[in-house]
Amino acid sequence: MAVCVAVITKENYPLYISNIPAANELKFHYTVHTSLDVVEEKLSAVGKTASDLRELYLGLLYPTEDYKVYGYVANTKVKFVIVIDSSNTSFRDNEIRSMFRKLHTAYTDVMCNPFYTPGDPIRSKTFDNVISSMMMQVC
Amino acid sequence: MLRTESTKINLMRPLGQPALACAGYRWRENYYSHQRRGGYNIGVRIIEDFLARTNVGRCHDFRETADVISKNAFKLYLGVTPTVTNWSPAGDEFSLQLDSNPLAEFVELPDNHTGLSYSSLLCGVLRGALEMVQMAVDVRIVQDTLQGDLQTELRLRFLRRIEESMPAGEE
Amino acid sequence: MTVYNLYVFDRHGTCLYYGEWNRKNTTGISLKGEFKLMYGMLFSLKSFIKKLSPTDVKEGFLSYQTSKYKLHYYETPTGIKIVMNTDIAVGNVRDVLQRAYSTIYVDFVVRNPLCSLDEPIQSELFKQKIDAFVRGLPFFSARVT
Amino acid sequence: MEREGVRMADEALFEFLHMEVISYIFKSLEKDDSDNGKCTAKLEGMGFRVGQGLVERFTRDIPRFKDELDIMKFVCKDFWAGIFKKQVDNLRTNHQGVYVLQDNRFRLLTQISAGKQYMEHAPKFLAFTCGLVRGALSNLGVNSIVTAEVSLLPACKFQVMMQRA
Amino acid sequence: MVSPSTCNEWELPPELCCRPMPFVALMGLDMIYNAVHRAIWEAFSANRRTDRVPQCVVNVLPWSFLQRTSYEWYIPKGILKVGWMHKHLNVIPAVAVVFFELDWDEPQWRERQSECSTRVEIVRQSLQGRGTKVAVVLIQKKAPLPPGEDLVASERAATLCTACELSAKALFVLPHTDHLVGYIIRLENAFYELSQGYYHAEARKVKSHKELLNRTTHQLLFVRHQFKIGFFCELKQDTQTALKHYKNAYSHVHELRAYDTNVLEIKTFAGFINYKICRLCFQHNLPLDAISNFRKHVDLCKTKSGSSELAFEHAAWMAKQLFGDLFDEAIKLGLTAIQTQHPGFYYQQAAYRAQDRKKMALQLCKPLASVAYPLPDPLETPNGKLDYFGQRPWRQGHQSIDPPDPAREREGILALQWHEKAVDHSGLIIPLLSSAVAQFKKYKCPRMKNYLSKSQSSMGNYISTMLFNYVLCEYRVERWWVILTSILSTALKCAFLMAQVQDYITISMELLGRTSTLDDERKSVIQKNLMKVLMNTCPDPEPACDEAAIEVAKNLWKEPGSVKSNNVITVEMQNYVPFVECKAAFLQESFSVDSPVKFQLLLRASCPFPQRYSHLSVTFNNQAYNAHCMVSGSCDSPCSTEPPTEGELCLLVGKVQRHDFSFVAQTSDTGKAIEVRAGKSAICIIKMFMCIQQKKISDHNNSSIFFRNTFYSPMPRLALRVEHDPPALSFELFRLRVCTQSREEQPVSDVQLTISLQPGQDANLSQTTHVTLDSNVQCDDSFPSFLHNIPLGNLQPGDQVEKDVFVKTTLVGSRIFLISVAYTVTAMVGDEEHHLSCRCQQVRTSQNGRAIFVTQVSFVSLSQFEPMTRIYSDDPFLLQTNILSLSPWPITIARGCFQLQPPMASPDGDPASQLKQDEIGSDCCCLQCPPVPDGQSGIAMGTYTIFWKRFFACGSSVLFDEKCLLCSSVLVFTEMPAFGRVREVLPVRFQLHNRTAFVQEVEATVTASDAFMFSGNKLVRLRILPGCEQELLYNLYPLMLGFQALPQLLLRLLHFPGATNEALHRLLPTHIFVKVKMF
Repeated sequence: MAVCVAVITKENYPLYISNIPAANELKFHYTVHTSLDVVEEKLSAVGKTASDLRELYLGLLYPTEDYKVYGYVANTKVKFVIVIDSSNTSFRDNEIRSMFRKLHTAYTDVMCNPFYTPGDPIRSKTFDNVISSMMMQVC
Repeated sequence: MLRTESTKINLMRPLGQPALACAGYRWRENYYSHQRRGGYNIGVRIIEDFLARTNVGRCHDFRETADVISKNAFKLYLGVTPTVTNWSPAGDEFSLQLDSNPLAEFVELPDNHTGLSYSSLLCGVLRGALEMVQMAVDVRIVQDTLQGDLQTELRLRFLRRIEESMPAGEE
Repeated sequence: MTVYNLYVFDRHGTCLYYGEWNRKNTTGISLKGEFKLMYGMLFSLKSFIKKLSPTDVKEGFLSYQTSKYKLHYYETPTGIKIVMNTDIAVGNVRDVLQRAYSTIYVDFVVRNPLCSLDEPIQSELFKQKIDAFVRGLPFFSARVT
Repeated sequence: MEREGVRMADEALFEFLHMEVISYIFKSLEKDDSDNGKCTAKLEGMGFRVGQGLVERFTRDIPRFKDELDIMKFVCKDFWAGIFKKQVDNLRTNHQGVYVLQDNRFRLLTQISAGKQYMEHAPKFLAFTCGLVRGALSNLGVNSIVTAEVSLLPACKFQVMMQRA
Repeated sequence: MVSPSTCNEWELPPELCCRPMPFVALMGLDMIYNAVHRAIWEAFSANRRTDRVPQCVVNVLPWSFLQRTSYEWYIPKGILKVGWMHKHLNVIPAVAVVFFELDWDEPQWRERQSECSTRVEIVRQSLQGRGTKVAVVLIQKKAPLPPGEDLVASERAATLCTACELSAKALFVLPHTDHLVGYIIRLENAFYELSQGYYHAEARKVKSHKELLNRTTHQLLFVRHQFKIGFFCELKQDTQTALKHYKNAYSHVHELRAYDTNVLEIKTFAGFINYKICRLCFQHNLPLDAISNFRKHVDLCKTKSGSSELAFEHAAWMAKQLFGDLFDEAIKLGLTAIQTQHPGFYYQQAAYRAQDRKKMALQLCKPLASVAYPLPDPLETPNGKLDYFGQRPWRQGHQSIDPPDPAREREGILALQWHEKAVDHSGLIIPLLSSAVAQFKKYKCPRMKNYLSKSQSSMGNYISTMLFNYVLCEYRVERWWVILTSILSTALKCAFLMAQVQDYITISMELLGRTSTLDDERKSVIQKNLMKVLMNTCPDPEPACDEAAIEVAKNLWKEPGSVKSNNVITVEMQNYVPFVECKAAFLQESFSVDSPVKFQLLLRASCPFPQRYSHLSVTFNNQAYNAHCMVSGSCDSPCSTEPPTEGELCLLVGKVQRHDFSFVAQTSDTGKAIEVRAGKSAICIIKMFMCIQQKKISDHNNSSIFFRNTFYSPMPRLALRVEHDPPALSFELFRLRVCTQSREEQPVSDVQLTISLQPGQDANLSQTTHVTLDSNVQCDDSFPSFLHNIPLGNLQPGDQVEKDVFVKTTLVGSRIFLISVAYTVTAMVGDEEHHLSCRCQQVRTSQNGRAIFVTQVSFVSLSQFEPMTRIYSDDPFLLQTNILSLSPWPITIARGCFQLQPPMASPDGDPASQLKQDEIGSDCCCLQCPPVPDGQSGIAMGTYTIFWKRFFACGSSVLFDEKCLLCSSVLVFTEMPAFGRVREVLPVRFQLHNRTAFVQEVEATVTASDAFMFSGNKLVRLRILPGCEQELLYNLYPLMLGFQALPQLLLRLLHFPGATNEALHRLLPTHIFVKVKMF
């Protein structure tokens, strides 16, 4: 299950970061923030190379000794990052994919909330629920 | 791909409006009344559109109207079929219950707008539309998912029939 | 067979549109007066029929016919009334009028934000459409026999 | 026939809503000052917000864009079709960041007139859409200025000027 | 007491890390006396390039050869002897080569031959039956004949071989002819062959033991043997097989049962083997294998942490796996790494481990304070070093589950902890981090780099916040507040520990701001502390500092230098969100001169307690207005946190405080934009620079002229009309044409015109208004402000008379004139004739004189073109007069001239130009003021006169205000380009002039700036002779874009300690605009 889920704007500031345990919030912030390096690198490849990834899902960004960091960038350059405890190896790639899909959909709905101003930190119960379901979800 | 979205899209449409409502209308009441007025204007026109699409004739009684509203109108425009319930014994009042309110599908009221009755647009529409078919009704929201209720419930009360009158200056 | 003219009245009796095709002689009175009379006639006719009818009428009346012309009448639940005068050879044109309403009135008046619903129609587009529509009718013929 | 009906229906809902919003804005602003500039600006703003939301949804299942042109194509095809049920008829560009989207039968104008009548009213029915496009593009990371021009209803041209940072 | 074995127990031994090469020993070469031998030796040893076979040749004298090491067979006491690798690398040769001078046609062959054989014998002796190959090289003077021809040779060779018990293969001939190297290389290859043979044999010797081993007792030996075989293979340059065996060895290591007593040994050795494996993998260009292997290794060993008292050992060991280095080395040899897989990660990992180690060490070694270092030192070993790798000095070779002597064990651990305590961990961590940083930078990971350099800079007790800054702004820009806050907190801690007031305040202010994610409780602590600092007292210590440090800090804070000395601290706030936010706005886009300018200031505090402040001032680009926008309150106890009392300036939490100012703009600012920099100063310590607003003062809208006719009865019938085209300009002769037309039926006689100012207007108008009939008359004060009874003669019915009256106003302002005409008319009343006189047509005409010019004089420094409040003797400056024409009609400027008071030098050049409305002409001259006797502070500058014309020549003049004149001892002139470009050198030259009569000693320092690197001395002292000048040259190298603060040149005049920098720095540019680099 995911230990940290983050939504980051195209300007690279966080809209939403949730992590368990809440204690090492800072650590996760760093993990996510640094992962942006890889994301940007991968993105910059798009269009340049013939074999660029047109898929929104970027796959494994980089593994630290205790985490696996996965990335997904929507067409609107909104970045989603999911951190997974490397201890549970049971994760299939497509499971991660589906998680991202879920995340993206949830985000889209937030965007469609007329009372949400794009660019503001996300404060939405529905969204929270989706996230927590992803963090709880047993694999 | 977009086909699948198409239902969603029409729901995106109202998106701009509350935004505007919030901008222009600080006070809940005003928002409310505005939405109703706006709704009314829409209703006045949409009824014609409705009749043109489904040439349902004039209804015999209020029950039939209720039926048409839920089975045809809501289905046609919002893709949902609310259940008609809670008839008053006199048969002049009933409720439309929507398990999911398409207008408010993505809406979450911010803290400073709790209690804003977002969907009052619908009331206006219904009032306007029915008035065009000679039915003066009063519509109000009694339950609203946005307010934390399990479902959205519109209450319609039949006031009177508007009789067609001979234009003035006729002998 | 031919079409003489066509009226569109709103629920308050204002004549939203009047179109005239192979109408030969005109009444002495002004169009305005004519509209008033026409509406008054329809109105009273309607209520009269309602009173006479053995059962509750849904559509009001469809048409009446004199030796010279035939008046076709179509009313929507919202009280939009479309009246078309043709020669007597023309049969039941209810569906035609209904089409006029649903495909032309609704599309080019109701859905045109710039047309208010209770004033005579200004929209050129509407006028073109309705004219084309009438001229396109099978029983319309400019030939005056 | 039925689903056709449905498709048309949400169409209508949009139209009515759109027209109501416009009339509201113009009414509400008449009091203080009736300069259309403010009104159109407001409409444009609303369109912008809606565009942002819509594009988020529309682009959810399509592969990443290669470049600007790719984006514009998307706007002309999927985006347009998603909202107006038809594609833009013609897209032209000078390859210096100016694109012209031409719609010969622009949905929001078809009902109004075919010709010069009501020409003076055209702008307010385009403002929202300008906003839509600008919003969509900005959310796709392209800042632009979108203007519309009408020479003969219901045809109209939207000009998109990219704002290079 | 740190014994060699322990001090670097975690370093891998060099003999492990080096690349093993066959070891060949050369003997019998006399380097000192024999040139030939030396030549040969050099040929062997010198320039061993890769094209030659890998070989390590050593020259040894046979009779001092290796001492025998016992090699008997025993129950294993450990995995590998410490000396083993060394022995085989540098002690036991694979080939021992005996050099001997002997020609085939040697006269006394026999003797020499036996001599040779004895030499060989000795060598054999010293080798003691080792498999070392022995070879003989005959150094010969003559070039050999082609083989087979020289029968003598072949025959003697044979005998020699038998004598020395050599195989013919092992006998070589080295004729030292011209192409020596060629021969040498051939020899080398031969030796190489031999060495291969040797190591091969060794390897299989070890293998052969295998049968004798049994799993129970000899587990260690499995590892050892595999390792040895591997090592021999490596020596044999057969890396493939070597790798194979190492891998076996590795798997064996992990088969060993690990328990506290031997886990260290196992780990150590596992580390060794792993190192070898990874190294070889890279060598074979199998980086992925290497990586996976390393991963496996780490995973396997993670768990083997050993005894808890020595947890830090484990961490240390983990940190010392050197994979990063290996990886990096491989890359240097042409391997390509990628962003997600490069040495950086491994350095980082290592660094983390090292940090863990530090942590554990800290907590494990705490209690030591009480305990003494155990004696005898358990870490001492008889021979000063271990016999086996990774064993405990106090129980070497001991291979059982529990320690033989628990007490000793405890002591040993204690000792180790002692040593650990002595280790400088930061010293270990920082290099790792920095190499990680380097790597991440290389592989395009700015953020990762940032992150690491941050953790790097937070290493150690205190790093100047300067170091943080560039990291900080990264996070600011990307708006990662949580991270930012955490860093700031660290920074604050540092600032506290070092009593850096400036930093402390700055940081606190940001931490109190909206963007910081601290909770209120923490914030309130910070605010309290901030207050304390502002009240010159030591703030409470930051959480989680150790006692000792706090004590030190406290003293630092007490030092006078810390707070009191600098009672004004300026804090630059542009680049972050401080805890007091400020917004300034003019209420209108533009104001007209006659209406007051309304200006609003909004303040909001985001700190937990109400924040007092002593006064509030707004700085406009025109100082004149500053005075209008000031608030100051009775601020007795600025730093208390109680809610405010009356009359105090205090920002309540979360409340927006509004200050409204309004003032009347100066006419001279007409059409100008007023800029404002709103600044809040808290307890006159902190300045904040805030947003800048623009506003225009609109031109005074010109006055309208209006008539009012009042009729009398009997109604006089005389039409009176006044023609003029307003507005009138001050100083000009403004023409009023008065037309009088008779409407009487009768002729009228002695018509008289009277014109005067309407009474009840400003008194001095009469002084400043002149009315005349003659345009040529130069107005002077003798002229009255009114004329009366100007005869207009008689008028026949219907005819009209015109009269021109000229008005000159010297003062701006509107005037109302009364124009009246009196006449007499004869009228018939009844039948007798009356002469009735009418005074009629009072015409009030308002009419205003109005300024034509706004002439504004400004003094501008030559260096920065900034307005100066004061001028300095001998310091040339510009006198600039801006003439703005307000007249709706073109005004022709005849000339303008300065009339300067001495000692001002008179300028040359007059403007002759025409100005349309709102055009600005400016006249400018360069002035210089010679030094004046002291005591005279102010000096009058003179006047500036403009001669202009519309209809009639007029003149107006402006008086410059006095300037106070200062004497400056040293002047600085700066030469630098108008702007810089990023990463392009930007030369700056400072010229220091000594204006005084005596030698000046100047100490020039240049402060660092984030935005620039610069070359040039940071601190210089130079003496400047009277009237002479000195140059300072700097090459700046801009790093950032935009309007950047330049490195500041600070000058201290050693003779004038008091001399403020202000006097000098007015001459120095402070900022420069840096543009993008050109491509």
